[in-house]
Amino acid sequence: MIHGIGIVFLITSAITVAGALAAALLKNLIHCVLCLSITLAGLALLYLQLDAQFAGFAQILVYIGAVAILVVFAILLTRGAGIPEYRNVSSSWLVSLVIAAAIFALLTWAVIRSFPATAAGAAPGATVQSIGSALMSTYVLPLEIVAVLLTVALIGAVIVAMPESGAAGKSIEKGGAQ
Amino acid sequence: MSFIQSMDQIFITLQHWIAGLFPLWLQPAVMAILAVVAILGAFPAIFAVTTVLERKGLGRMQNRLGPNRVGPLGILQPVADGIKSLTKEDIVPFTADGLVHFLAPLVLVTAVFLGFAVLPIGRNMVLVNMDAGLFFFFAIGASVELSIFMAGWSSRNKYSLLGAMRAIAQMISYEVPLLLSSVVAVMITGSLSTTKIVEAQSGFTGIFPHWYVFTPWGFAGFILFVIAALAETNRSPFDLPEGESELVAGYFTEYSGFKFALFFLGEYLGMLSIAGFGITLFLGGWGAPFSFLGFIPSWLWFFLKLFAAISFFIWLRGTLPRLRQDQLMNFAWKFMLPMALLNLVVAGAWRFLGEGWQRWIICSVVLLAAYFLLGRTLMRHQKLGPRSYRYAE
Amino acid sequence: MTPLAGFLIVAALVFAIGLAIALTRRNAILVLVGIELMLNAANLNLIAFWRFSPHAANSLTGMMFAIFSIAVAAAEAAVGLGLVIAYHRHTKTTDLDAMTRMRG
Amino acid sequence: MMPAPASLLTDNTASWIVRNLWLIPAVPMIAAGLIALLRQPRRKTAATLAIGGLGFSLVLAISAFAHVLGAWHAGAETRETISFNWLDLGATHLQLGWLLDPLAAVMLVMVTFVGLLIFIYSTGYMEHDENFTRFFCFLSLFAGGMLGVIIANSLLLLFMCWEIVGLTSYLLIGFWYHKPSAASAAKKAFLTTRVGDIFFLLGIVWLFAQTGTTLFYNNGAGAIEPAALTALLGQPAAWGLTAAGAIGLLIFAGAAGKSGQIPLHVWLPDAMEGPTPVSALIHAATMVAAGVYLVARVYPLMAAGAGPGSTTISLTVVAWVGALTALFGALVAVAQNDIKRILAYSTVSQLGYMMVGLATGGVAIGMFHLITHAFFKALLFLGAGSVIHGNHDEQDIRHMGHLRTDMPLTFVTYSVGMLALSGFPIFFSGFWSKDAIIGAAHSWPVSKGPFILLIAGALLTAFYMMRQVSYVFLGHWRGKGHAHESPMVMTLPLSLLAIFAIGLGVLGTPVWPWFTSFIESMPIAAESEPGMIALMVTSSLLVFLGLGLGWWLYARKPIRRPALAPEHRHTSEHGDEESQAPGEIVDVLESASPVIWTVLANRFYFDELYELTVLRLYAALAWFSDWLDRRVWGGIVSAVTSAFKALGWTNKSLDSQWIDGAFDKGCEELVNSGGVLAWLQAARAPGYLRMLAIAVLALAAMALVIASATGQVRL
Repeated sequence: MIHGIGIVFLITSAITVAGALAAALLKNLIHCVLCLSITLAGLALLYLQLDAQFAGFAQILVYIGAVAILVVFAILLTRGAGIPEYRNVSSSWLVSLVIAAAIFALLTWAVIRSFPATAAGAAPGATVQSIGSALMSTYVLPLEIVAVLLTVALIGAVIVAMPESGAAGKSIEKGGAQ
Repeated sequence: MSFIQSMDQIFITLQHWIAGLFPLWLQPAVMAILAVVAILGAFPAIFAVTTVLERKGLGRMQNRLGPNRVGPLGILQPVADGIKSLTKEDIVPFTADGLVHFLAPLVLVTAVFLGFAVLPIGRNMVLVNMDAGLFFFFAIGASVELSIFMAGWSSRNKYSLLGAMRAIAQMISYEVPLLLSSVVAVMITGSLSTTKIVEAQSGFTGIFPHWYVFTPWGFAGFILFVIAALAETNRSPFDLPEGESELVAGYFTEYSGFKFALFFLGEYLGMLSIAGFGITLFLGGWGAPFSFLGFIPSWLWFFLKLFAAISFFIWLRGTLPRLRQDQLMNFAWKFMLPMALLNLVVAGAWRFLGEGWQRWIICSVVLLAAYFLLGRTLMRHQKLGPRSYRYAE
Repeated sequence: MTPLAGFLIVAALVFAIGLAIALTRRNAILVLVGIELMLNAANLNLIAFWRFSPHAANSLTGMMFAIFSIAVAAAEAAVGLGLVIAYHRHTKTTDLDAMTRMRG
Repeated sequence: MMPAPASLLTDNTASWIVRNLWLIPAVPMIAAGLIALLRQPRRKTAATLAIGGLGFSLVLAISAFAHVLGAWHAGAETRETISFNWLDLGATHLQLGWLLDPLAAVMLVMVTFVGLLIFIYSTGYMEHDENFTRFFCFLSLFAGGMLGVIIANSLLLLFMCWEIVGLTSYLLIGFWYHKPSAASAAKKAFLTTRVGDIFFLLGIVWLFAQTGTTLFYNNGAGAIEPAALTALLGQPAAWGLTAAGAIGLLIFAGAAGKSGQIPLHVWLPDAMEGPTPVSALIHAATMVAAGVYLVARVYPLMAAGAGPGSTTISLTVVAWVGALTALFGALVAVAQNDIKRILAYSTVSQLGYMMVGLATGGVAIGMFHLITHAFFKALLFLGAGSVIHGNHDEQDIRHMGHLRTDMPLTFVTYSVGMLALSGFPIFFSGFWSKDAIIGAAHSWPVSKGPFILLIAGALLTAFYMMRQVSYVFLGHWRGKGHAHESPMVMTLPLSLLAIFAIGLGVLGTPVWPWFTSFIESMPIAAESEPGMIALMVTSSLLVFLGLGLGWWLYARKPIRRPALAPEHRHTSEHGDEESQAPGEIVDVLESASPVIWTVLANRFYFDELYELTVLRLYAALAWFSDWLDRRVWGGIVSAVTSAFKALGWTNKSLDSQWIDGAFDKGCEELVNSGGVLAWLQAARAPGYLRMLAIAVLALAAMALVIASATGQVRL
């Protein structure tokens, strides 16, 4: 299905990048996260264009359904919603920007340089069935490990975020106001 | 082609006929558009019918006539409502975050409509016969939460925000049992495609169909699915997010006019789609309940079942009191989740115990035992005394 | 420019933006968001390579890689946000420039 | 107790009972461990655990007994052993193991059975004690240790269990440690037995040095099997003793310590401070018997080189010590007023009898008396316990009397025990066993001394038992309040024991000497020595004489309470100390000849003797070493320290002047340079991220450059 750069691809990638840029530039954290979710949706669409249905849906389910919500909750819990009272970009942001740009340049340059024109082969038969059998046969060990990892992460996150009994933390230095 | 089959496939033939009027290169697009339009038309209509059904049904349950002014027996009530909500002024709070406030209902409705794309309404009647259809549905359903959050947060109102938070917490908690309980059907069918799942249930022994609900794991899964679905769609007894007594109307308190209507639509469509999937997964989709009733068109069966499910929901709403937040969460994590997980295991056992009556005994016994034990442990810490009316008399 | 290159460049862009977010923004949560973006860019790369690899038809490696990394990213997000919340409970801030308790 | 190695359990040559013999001691020990974990108020559980454990051991013991019995009837080898390496000391190994032979089997059954009865009894006796669980923990630990001693096939293992037994007896005697008398008694018992154990250990080491093994029987290679014995007989030790004899004597010292032979008997009477069941279990039935059993176990070692007409020096020593102990105990017992002390001293004397029996008549005769004595002495002690229990913890016999009506069952059983102990003819087991010993002593080739002593002892035994009984059960009631019969759980064991005290006799009659032949695992043959009948007649005459004398002196006119003010009526653990207290009953013999009486009542001043000699010596030594420590060593140490102080001071001054200065300079430089680097580590996470990014950038660039250099990428 993919020969040349399709119009659909251009639109989706534009949406994706735009969302990412917005997430980078907006002041309001919640807006940032919403834009981020736009980006994530765009990425999911890109996956679909790459015939990776399962990955795409997984992307939507995990990122938009869970991670975005999680981030939003975190923002609300840390009272980060609304315009922050302090400058929202760190000092010496210029340097960072330069670094990011440099890395982008490097990558693009490498990409453009290193690929001879290759058209895509036939759409790979990535049916859910094949993925499932692969998960259960070839990738069973990684699967188990990921399962354990997720469990541990879940418990760990709960324990970390659990308010420790008694003194609810000494407030050291108030955020920002320096 | 016999009359029965033609009746069964009437919409398909219609679609093909209309598409035939167009030039060849347009036909795929036209067919898709037709299907979409059909869905966009059919389900809102059902939504309208549902509203009036619900209001009248609830009225009857509460010893009052429901709406009975507009049209004969108030049949035209939804039309009136629609006109009213369209003509009302659209109020946006001053401090509200305008863009998000505007986008929220759209996102909701879009997401919900997307859900119907993989719902098999009848034989060969599914918009996209996707290989990972069920997965798609759940992914879309997950993104509904984001829209709810947008609605609650953007309207700068503590009731809205609280409602949104409650709704999201509840939906996330119940998404897990919902998924797990539907996975059993997938396990047994061996496919995530909704059409395949329905076809797997289309057989008959004697006059009785091979619906999954008629197996131990299927029954347990169905019950869990129904409960989780109630919670997912914020229907009572899980309608805390819009508990009128506590938070005015939950996350769409600050919505009015057409946006409010959209939310309303979204909610009911969500209910319809999830009910449809419940039917697809456990009640044999568009299959006939008895072999000798096969002459009735499949789509008709589907919609009959859908209405039955809806009336069940309405009945529950008229019957059950609202839960408390902690009860809700406890129930989700301490009962639903373990039961669903156990149900997975049981389904696997069913698959590997082979044919024969033993597997019926074993699976049922295991599930019943788990049900009783879990119920015991869950109920132990709640002192359920006789209800006390402190301010009565 | 080949389709693959296109996907890769989009990925590179997303990655760069994620990096920029992680480097410039002061809010810890946003930094996490940036990291998520970078992970997603990597996933896009993986899937693109998988799709365009000559023997994509019979091997699923790239996509599997992506799926696993999605799962891991979810865990990472959970833990990271938990940490941020815990930190916020102690010192009422999520400002990275203010997180200097470990300074010598 | 011992971790049975897998090699053992898979060894199929031995029968299962032998392979699992280790369970017999292990189970009570495990029970003890479990009880130790229990909380204070879990009395029922504790008792159930202990009794259950010992009951299990009893079942096993009985099956073992049956096994040996079967082997004996089949005429097969009745001794089976199992041994395994415990420690590998280079070339040589320390081996542990257990054995099952008639001796062990009989002892096992006796100990488990009597022990079980006593356990049951104690549930009633200790009912009101708040340390119930602790008590049962100790009891079953003790039982485990004792059983271990019995089945041990290796001196080493035997010694371990021996020490466990010693420890538990210490714990149990001092069970009521809040009573200073009990505490000191416990210490006394522990130390006194230690004295013996030192010799015992020396003996073991010597034996190991000589024979290279501590196993008794190891099919031919054991330490007390002919091969080793001949080797041991080869080496002469001091005073014409062979190595065998010397080792035997050393071990006998240990045995004497445990089973209270002169001069190590002093702890035994004081041990009566412990709860009565303990006295019954430890100081009547089992532990004191352990010494005798030990001697019986190493008998070949002592008897090595003894011909038919002759004997060895060690055996002679044993015989004389035993005989002296027997008479001594009997004499002292006459003049005691504490019911339990009387029994204690009679135990001492009976142990003496056993020793004599072993020395003169061989293993079987001594063991027979051991068994019978275990039963009737346990019976007596439990009876005494029941009396004490029923008399509100009154132990002074002068404050009892006329209990025959108040506690009929106790009275009957007690008098059965009494008759058995004093060897009433024909019907009672004591008669047969004791008579066998007397007969053996009579036909002892070396000298008639022990015989005379034993005869006198027998007379006295009958006398003091009669005295005690008439004090306690006859005469008029002289105590306070009102006595009551003990509960069922206490009287049931009494009656059971009474039955055995009567019935056991039939096993050892000369007409059908089942026991003897079983122990020596030979076919039963009625033995008939010349003059045996005459001997029996004389001894029974003596018994009658003793009983009659006792009755004449104490029971003919019932003892009544002397008229006196009630405030003088104070109970006492040590009746003898207050025997001269005003208003007490004055014993008939005392009025007859006060001097002898006082000597007897004060137990020949043994304790005082030890006070004067041993303790003084120790005190002096302690004082001296203390002085040495303070003055001499202390002086040296303080001198050294002061010297080092001076040295240190000079060092310090040097340090602070020179080295510190240099060091500080260096540090300042370091600090400055560190400050230069510190901004990198300014604890700003974005900073770190940036560093990371830069590094990645650099690496990627480098990779690209290299790749282009190698022509993989067209630049």
